[in-house]
Amino acid sequence: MNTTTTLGGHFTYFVTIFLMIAGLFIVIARGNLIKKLIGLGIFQTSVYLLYIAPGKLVGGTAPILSDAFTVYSNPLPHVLILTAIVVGVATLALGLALTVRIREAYDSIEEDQILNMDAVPSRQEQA
Amino acid sequence: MRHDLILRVIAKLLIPFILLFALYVQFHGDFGPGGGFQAGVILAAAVIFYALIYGLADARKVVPEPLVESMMAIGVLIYGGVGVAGLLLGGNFLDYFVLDHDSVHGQHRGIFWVEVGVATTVSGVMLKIFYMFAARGNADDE
Amino acid sequence: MFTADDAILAALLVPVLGAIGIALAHRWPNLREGITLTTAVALLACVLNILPSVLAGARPTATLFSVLPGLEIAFEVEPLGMLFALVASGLWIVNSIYSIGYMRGNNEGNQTRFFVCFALALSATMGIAFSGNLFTLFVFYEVLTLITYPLVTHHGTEKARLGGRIYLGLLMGTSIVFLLPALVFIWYLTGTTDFTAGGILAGKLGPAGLMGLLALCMFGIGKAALMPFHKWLPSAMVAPTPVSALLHAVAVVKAGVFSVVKVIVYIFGLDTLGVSGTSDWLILLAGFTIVSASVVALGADNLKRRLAYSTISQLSYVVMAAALLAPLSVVGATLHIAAHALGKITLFFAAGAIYTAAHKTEVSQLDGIGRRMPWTMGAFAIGALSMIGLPPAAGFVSKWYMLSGAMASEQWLAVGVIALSTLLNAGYFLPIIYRAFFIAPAHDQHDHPHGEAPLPMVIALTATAAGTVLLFFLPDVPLALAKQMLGLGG
Amino acid sequence: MSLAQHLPALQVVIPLLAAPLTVLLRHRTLAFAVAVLASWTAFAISIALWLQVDASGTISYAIGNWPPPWGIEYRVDRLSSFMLVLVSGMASLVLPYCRSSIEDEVPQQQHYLFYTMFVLCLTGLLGISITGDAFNIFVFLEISSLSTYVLIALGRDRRALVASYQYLIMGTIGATFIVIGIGLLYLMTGTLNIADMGQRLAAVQGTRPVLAALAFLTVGISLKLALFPLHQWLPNAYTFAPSAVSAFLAATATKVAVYVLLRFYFSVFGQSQVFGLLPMKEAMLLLALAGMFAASTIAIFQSDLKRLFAYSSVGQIGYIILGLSFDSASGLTATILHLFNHGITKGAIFMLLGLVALVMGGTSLSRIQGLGKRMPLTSFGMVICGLSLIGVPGTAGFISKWYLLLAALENGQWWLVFLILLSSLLAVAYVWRFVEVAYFREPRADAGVDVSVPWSMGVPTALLVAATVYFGLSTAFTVGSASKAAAFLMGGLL
Repeated sequence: MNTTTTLGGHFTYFVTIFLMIAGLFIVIARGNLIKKLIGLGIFQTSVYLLYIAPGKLVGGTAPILSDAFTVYSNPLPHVLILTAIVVGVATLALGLALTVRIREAYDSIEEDQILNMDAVPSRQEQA
Repeated sequence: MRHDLILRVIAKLLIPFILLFALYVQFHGDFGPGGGFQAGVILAAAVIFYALIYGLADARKVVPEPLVESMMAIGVLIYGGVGVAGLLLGGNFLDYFVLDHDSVHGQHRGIFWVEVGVATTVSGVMLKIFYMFAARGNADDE
Repeated sequence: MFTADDAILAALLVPVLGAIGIALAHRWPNLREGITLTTAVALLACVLNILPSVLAGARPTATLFSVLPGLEIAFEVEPLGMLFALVASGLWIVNSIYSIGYMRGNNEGNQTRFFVCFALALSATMGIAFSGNLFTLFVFYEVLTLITYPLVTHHGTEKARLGGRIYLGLLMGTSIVFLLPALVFIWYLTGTTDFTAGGILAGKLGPAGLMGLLALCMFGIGKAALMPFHKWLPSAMVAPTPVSALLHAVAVVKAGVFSVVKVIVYIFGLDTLGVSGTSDWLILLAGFTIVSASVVALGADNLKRRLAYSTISQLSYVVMAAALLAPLSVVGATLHIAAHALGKITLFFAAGAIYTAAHKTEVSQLDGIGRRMPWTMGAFAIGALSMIGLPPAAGFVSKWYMLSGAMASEQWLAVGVIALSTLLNAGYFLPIIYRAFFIAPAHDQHDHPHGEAPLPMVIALTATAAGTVLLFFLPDVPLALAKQMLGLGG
Repeated sequence: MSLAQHLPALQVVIPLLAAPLTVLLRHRTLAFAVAVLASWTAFAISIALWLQVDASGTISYAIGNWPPPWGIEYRVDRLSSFMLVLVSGMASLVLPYCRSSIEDEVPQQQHYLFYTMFVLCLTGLLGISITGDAFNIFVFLEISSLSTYVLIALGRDRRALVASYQYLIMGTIGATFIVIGIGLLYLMTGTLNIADMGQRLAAVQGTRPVLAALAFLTVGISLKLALFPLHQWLPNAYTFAPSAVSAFLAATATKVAVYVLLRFYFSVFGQSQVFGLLPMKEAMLLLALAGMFAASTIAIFQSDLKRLFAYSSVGQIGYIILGLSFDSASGLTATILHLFNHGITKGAIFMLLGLVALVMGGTSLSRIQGLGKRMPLTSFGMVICGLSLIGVPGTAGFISKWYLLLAALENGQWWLVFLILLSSLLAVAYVWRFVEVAYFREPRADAGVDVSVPWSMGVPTALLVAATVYFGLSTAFTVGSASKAAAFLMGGLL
């Protein structure tokens, strides 16, 4: 990483925070189930960046032992994030699968419409 | 499915190479970039490609659904098997060192089988997801 | 060999076994009632088995298990508990006989549930009576509340449920919110909750702390019906009369005042409280409860309601007598537990008999009823005399001791309260007797001609009335127990 | 090399391998057998581990023989062994129960997948409890969460899908917050091993990234454990999930999340940092109280029993966090005790509700009128468990409440003693709603089918109800484990 603690030095952190907030905002503010999942994806992406960026050394190379190189990037974050990505993919797949089934059951993927639809039958059930 | 000749021919040409590439990525994973995860996805991509061109029903004949499900399970079992093998041979769980008389060989052997397991599961999962989503839309046609 | 220690556990177990037997025999009412009576007699036998050794100064003990260090379910029979157990188990027999007559006479539903819960309530009562520490007492206290809940709501009507809610809410609420923290605090201070002669709190707390803790205990024991937590008792009047008898005489309120006396004598210690003078407010509050409850009773037309408020006032006699901290008055308090039990159960039996035979519930309807039900009203009169504190009834003895204690400790306020309330008691009981015997029944009554209630009920109420008189002439056993409790010598 | 040495690995590996086996077998009876066998084995292992830890202290197991802190370490200490017993014990009771319970709640052809997901969920929860690696916690957390989402979505009602989706969104946000926290900690310490992290963190104590990590972790885990304002996912999820799933989740999922919180607070950050540098005590106290009162009050007004008890769970989590906020050994003991005691109580309640749903066809209050006559034993069990929720002596709930009160007294917070007890009165109110409807209303003519409760459901339920009473009377195991675990955590890294 750069030695200076300027805006440039913290560049990746700013991107990270931007993605984090943008993603979270989409999740909260959008009622469309698919858009929510997209927001969730963006939110998770910010974490990937958070892990990967500090592991990169300027001029460092992949950690494959060779006499030609002395500076290596930290490989551990990559491994971790590979796992996190897999988890993210699984979450996304599951989320989409649920969305498909919700659409089949409700004929809508708008959160407020779905909640409205359920509010009525539950009252009838009570009566 | 429409009979798109060009697509079909190109697909037939490409798919064997995709499969071969998957195997290359798989087995080269020990020494360079690659490994079971990527290989599994490429393997699945080949089948998905086939399904896109020849239709889901045909793809199901090539790689039937029960096989896909079994692949998911078998992969995990292979992975777990390696771990348990280490255990049985006197090491800790997932201990590669004891898989062969020489510890470096043991590591090779261990990582090889783990990668096989990963590839199997990943391609299984990818195909399963594809099948399930693809089948949903066409539920009426079938 | 069946030792006194075994008898403690037997006394707990016998009613439970009886309850199981009753439940199993639900198809054959006669067998079921037979089991109830057998169990009651067996229980009394168990309790009597312990009596000689306690009178001889022994303290039979039994420990079931330890929940936490210093917190165990343990039993120790001391004189006060012995007396309470004796009263409860003895009255259970009478009450069972009466219940059989009442439940059948009124065609009540769910009779099996009734008798099962009754038996279980007795087991819980034995647990309270024999408890060796405050924790055990608390556990069985809660069990008793829960077990009697189905009895209170026996009819299952909206009114019964409401009554049940108040009953449970007040009793459980006070015990959880006040008694439990007191229990935790006592354990936290001393590492034990054992009932120890002379108390366990000596020197552990300043006057303010002691006062707070005493308040927590007194209000926490909601069963003692100290105002302002007395409402559950009138609410529970929706229950069938035998249940009212159980609540008022056999178990529940007695468990309350028993706990009060026990906590004051064995947890706080008379000396500890006496030195700090922290129990004065309790005398005031109890005095207030006595007088105001009597006033309410004076205005109540419903007979059971009048009896309920009478109970509230009588209970506070016990609380006040205990709070006086004079040994004589504590003896009086102890005796009053027995005396009030016998007297009040007679009154309730009579009220139930009137309801069963004549279907009357209001005082104003009782004109001339003494001519039709001489036994019942005769017993009622004796019970009333005991409540007022006139000879030849047991109430006189206990009141005598309380009054002597109050005078000895120069608590003139207490003396005044006792005198005033005696007048009030007379004021609400004597008119009933007067109406029953000396006013001719109104002629335009459209009720059916009736005689006495079913025989089992009459037998029961006659027996308790006789007991009330007997206790006046022969108060030896309770007196011996009471004196032994305070170490005054047998 | 004896097998006993590998118990920590086997604890997770056996359910992990059982999961693909159930897929491979594709037959619901065989899958059921495998799952039950795996859970029972896991339970046996957890008991063996508990005994081992109790006798000789923390066990460390290096996966792949890579020594910690480089490799992944499985670490069984007093707290985690206690959690393992809870989780695997609940699984081994709930799994046999599943077979009849999901019979008509889940489509038949999905039964084997149900067991797969259940066993995976078990794997995840056991993994969280046993691992000594921070990132590994996240991975296992996601394994358990993902399988939980699926299990909830299997519910009969279409609202189960929405509930599952909402839980997925909330849960993923929570998990991502946790990874961010772990990432920040990794950046500051350069290690992922929890024990190592705890030691190295001393050098950078109180720096801003570390405090940020603390905040991220707290929020993330609080989402997972349904701390009061972050609890929205819980009522729907518990209400619409299949009964067996509700029972298992109620007993374990939030409890394991609390474990993660304790793990990070005491093993990584250390008590002084958590409670010294930030006003965590006050914050937790407020949130716990808010949860205790608000959620319990909401519970009173529910018309469906599952939802009622789901809200009650939120309230009870308040007690758990309240114990933590005391920052004292007895407070922590109360927390750990209540984890266990509330776990078994709520598990029993949801299992009983499963029986009710089976016979009466639903759990809404209007449907279960007269339950006391129709299902006397089940109703009686509900009353016992209800008493445990209230904290009546003789039940497990009393013991934890006792310690909670004791902790409040030690801190001299008298007002808190009364608040705790007042909130118990709210519990009386919602439990009594059930009692009145069950015992004082006549059964509805149309409700209920003529089925008897199969023994495979009745026996595990009865066992758990009995456990609720047993642990209220014999506390050697629970209080012993909890107080030792608390002492262990307060003592730092031993």
